[in-house]
Amino acid sequence: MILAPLFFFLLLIGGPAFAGPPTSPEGFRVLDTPNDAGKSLSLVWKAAPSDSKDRTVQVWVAKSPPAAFQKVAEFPSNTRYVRTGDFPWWAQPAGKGDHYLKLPSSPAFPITDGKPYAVKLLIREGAQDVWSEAAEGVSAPNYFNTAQVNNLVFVLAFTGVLLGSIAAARRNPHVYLRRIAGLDAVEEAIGRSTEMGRPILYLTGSGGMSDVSTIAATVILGQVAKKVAHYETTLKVPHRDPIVMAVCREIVKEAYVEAGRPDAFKEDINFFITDDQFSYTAAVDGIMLREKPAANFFMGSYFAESLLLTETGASTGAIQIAGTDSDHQLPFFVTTCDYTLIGEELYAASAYLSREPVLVGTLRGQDFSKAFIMGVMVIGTALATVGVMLQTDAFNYFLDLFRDFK
Amino acid sequence: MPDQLIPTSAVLGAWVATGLTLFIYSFLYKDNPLFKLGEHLYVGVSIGYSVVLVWYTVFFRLLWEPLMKDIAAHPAALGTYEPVIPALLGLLILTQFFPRLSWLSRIAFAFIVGFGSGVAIPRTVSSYILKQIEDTVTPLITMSANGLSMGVDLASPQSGINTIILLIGVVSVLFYFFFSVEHTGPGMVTARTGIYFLMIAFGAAFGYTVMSRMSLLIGRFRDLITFAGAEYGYATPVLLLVTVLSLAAWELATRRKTGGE
Amino acid sequence: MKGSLKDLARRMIAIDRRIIFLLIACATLLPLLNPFGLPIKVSPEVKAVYDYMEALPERSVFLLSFDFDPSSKPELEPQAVALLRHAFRKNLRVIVMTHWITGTGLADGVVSQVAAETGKTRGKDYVFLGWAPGGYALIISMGQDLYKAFPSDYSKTPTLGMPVLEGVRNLRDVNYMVSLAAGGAGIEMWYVFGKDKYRFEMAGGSTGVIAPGLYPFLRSGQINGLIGGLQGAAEYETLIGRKGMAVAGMDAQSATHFVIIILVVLCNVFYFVLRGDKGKKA
Amino acid sequence: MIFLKRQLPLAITFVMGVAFALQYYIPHPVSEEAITKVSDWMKIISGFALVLGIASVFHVHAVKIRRQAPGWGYSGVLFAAIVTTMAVGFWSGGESKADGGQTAFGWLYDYTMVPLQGTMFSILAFFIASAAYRAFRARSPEASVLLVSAVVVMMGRVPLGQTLLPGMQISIGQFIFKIPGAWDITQWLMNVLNSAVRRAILIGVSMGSVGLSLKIILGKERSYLGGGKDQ
Repeated sequence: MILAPLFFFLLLIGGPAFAGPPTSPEGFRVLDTPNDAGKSLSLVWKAAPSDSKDRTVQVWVAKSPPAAFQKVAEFPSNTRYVRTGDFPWWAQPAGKGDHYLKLPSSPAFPITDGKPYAVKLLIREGAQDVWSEAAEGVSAPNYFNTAQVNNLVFVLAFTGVLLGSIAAARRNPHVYLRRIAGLDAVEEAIGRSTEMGRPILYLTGSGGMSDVSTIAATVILGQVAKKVAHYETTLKVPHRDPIVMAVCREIVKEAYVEAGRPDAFKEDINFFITDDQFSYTAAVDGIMLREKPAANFFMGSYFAESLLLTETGASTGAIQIAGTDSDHQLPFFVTTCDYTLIGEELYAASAYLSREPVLVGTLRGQDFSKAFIMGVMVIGTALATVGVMLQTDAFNYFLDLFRDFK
Repeated sequence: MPDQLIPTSAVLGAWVATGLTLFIYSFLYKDNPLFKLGEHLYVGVSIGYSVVLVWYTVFFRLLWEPLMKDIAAHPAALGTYEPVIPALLGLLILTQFFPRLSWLSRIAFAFIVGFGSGVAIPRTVSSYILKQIEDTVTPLITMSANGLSMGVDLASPQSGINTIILLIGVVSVLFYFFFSVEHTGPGMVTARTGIYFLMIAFGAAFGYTVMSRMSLLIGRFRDLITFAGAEYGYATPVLLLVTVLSLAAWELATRRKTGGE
Repeated sequence: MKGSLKDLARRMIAIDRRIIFLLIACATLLPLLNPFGLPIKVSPEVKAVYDYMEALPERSVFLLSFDFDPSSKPELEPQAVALLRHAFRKNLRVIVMTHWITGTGLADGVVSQVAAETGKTRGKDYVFLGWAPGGYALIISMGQDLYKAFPSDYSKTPTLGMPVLEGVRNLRDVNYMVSLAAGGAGIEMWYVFGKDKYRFEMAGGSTGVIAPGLYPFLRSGQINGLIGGLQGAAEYETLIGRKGMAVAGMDAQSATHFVIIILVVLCNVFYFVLRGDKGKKA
Repeated sequence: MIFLKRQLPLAITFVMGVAFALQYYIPHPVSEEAITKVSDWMKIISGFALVLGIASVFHVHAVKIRRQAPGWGYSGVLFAAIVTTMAVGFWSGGESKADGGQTAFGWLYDYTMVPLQGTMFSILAFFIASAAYRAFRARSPEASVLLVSAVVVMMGRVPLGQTLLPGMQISIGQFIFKIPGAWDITQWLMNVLNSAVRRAILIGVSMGSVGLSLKIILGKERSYLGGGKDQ
């Protein structure tokens, strides 16, 4: 703290005297730019204490064997450093604080892969200048971006955790999963419909079969259908996607068989309306107003139609239970429905109810990864703060692992 | 301002647009034939529009034209016929219409879904996971000429205090979506914090959405006001009257019908 | 007396919602007919977009993607108009396209209109590429070769050799990009498949519905600015000093918001009146 | 046959998935070229996929008309609209403008499609108001928090709220107290609290989607192939 002003003072007084005539840059090298598609060279040289904004660096390039050198860049000598955060520690092209310049191919000076190029630096201050030694380099495309190796490791580790937990769930599908509040209401809603002798309406959302939320919605439908079959209530499932409808038909049929009521199953429990958003909404609203279902389930992904559906449902006095991962629609479900499964709770509910090993395993695997990420965030923030306090970069060995590099 | 003559087509358009707008708004009273008419027209026109555009953009501009150009230039080169591959895969999708052949469409779906999944994985990890962790993990204090300090200005999004709040928010919401442990003891406190954070965000989103929906309404009303002018032949008031009268007639007719039963 | 209060509350809370509909219609209509003109405050996220555009040198390449359709026109059209006016005033080269098939005609209309009012010519100062299928695949292919992704523009003129595209090979040569998005295929897609790889600076303009979800990207610098909804458009209009549709709409916006706030307050008053009642019975 | 129907699609998914996941880490031009080529193909294939969607709508309404199901007249209207738009579109050569003037196709778009779509969504303005009236009750602490934050944002996002509740500075002696206005609170809510929640949801949902993508590539999730049956 005391040193800083002193240093500044020295610079001010001794600046010009210190600098002297420009000197040739130390450790000047030309290398192929790492981790790129080729057609570019990188220049590296050591920083000098006398670098200043009045001293400029010019970059001169020539095709080797020496043709004429031509100037391609010029900048003050106190710029173009390797800064923390530009490169991860495992893929540094130069030491920290060194100068680094990427020289891409340009119309003025095209760079071809596999050909050697000679590069010289000209350091100039006022009327004085000095040339560096010429260095040679060859550009080449790379086969692997080492800066992104942490991304790959993350993907591989996640795959491992996922497969491991799915295997574990196959051995024991009854691992502990916490109770989800909205699910207690499912039973209640079905019970109430039975008492009142009114149907249950179940929507699977607007997504196709490749949506996670639709898959979860169909799994939950199976469980609801089982209870419905048991209570002998009517179930209605209007659809927007013919493929989802076909899948749901199978699922409901199976549920009725499992509940021991195959006779009660009807093909037209699942029916297709239209794939158009608002025609579908208007039709479902019509069903709500005419048949006054005692319970409405909205599971899966939704768009602007959500409010039109839930508002109409609420006006008929039905118990409404929603579950969606469409975060932009969640506020409307939360305000207009009696219970809402928020985001991942929808996936969790499907795993919880069905105990399907793949679903349970996925949920567990994601929990592990989530715990890991939470840990990284808390520990990382602490380390980053301590790093600032101690003025050290040592913690970057840990922090860089969780940064996104290009 | 001198009277500008509005072309007949625009006046006609104004009448059509106003009529359709009012038909759709009649849904606010209740579901009725006028609304259904407007709605089906809407679906029909948008499908027709998409068909025309797909035809010209995909089949003509991306497929037919380049193919013909390449065939004219190098009829013998193998690369010339490469656009045929996606066209064949596209045709496989259409086998969906023939139940006996529909399994062929799976090959095309496998191609699309496989590519989509593969492309998405590393990019999702990069943009939605690593980049988000990176921005959450920042030092709470800064080093300046005056030594170490922590920003306590709530108005500056990047200040130390906001960094802490952000961290608490992210961790507690993530914990709320954690299913392997019971929410008791300290877990319950964290999960409750998460719920409060969620509710605040949902409230904010609701408020923001109100703005969005109201803007749409403002846009439509502005058109209705424009079309109410004399230069458009008073389209809005006239059609409003027509709509209201037809609704009343329809209401009477249905009442009589149900009354008679 | 107390009983009648509760009666009133009960009746008010179950009020026919068509009365609310009518209130909203009035709150929208009256300020539109008779605006009162309140001042607009500019937020840093909108200012960031403006400042970046302002700092671009002449003839820089500005890509504007209309990722919406007529259903979000009232919100995003004013944003598009304001951005285009700014870009044309700065003499930027403007490339316009859309990912949404049903938004094509709308985008064409807006660009032609703004270009006509600023005296810019198609092909020289701006180009409308139109729509092409593929979503993220389209961005990847534009990132490699713009002329393969769009062999011709919307009016079927070949893109290769167009003066406006001189020196532009792919997305890497774009200086600034703004996606005006109403949903899925929009800002996030442009970041993940475009900016992330081809390194151009970008910002987003969005409907109020999806704006809250974009704030994490704003914080992390994945987008450098965000224009949210009609208010955002009004802010941008204020910045470029040309008040247009958005500023004109903000009074109606204020009025409807306050009607809703009053409704919420009333609803809670009635709710508390009734709740005391239930408490006694229990 | 079972190989063609089940194994082959799974194998294609696996190969495509692994290849294009790894592509991301390979900067070599060959890998860039591969993804460009396949992206170009995807554009053409998605054109065909649109045909699928359009055709299924045709199918649904054709069935309705043939069976004269209730409301089949509207299906007739829909068909008429499709056919008219297509006819006009092809007649105008797919252009909405020609020689500076509007074509019939452009007219159809501007005066039917634009108002219809816009109006459809603007209906939500009314519903959102009635939902707010009906549902925004301080039933529980959570509901109250939601209510307050919604009201604050509604105030802060419009000029009237900003004018009625401006920020203030009060100085008592040497201390300066800032009282935030509706606008400042909204900015803070959006930038800090909202960002935190969205980020957490984003991370969670992304893990869900990466998990699903992995399961699809590894053949543990097959529902995208449609149905459970091999026919």
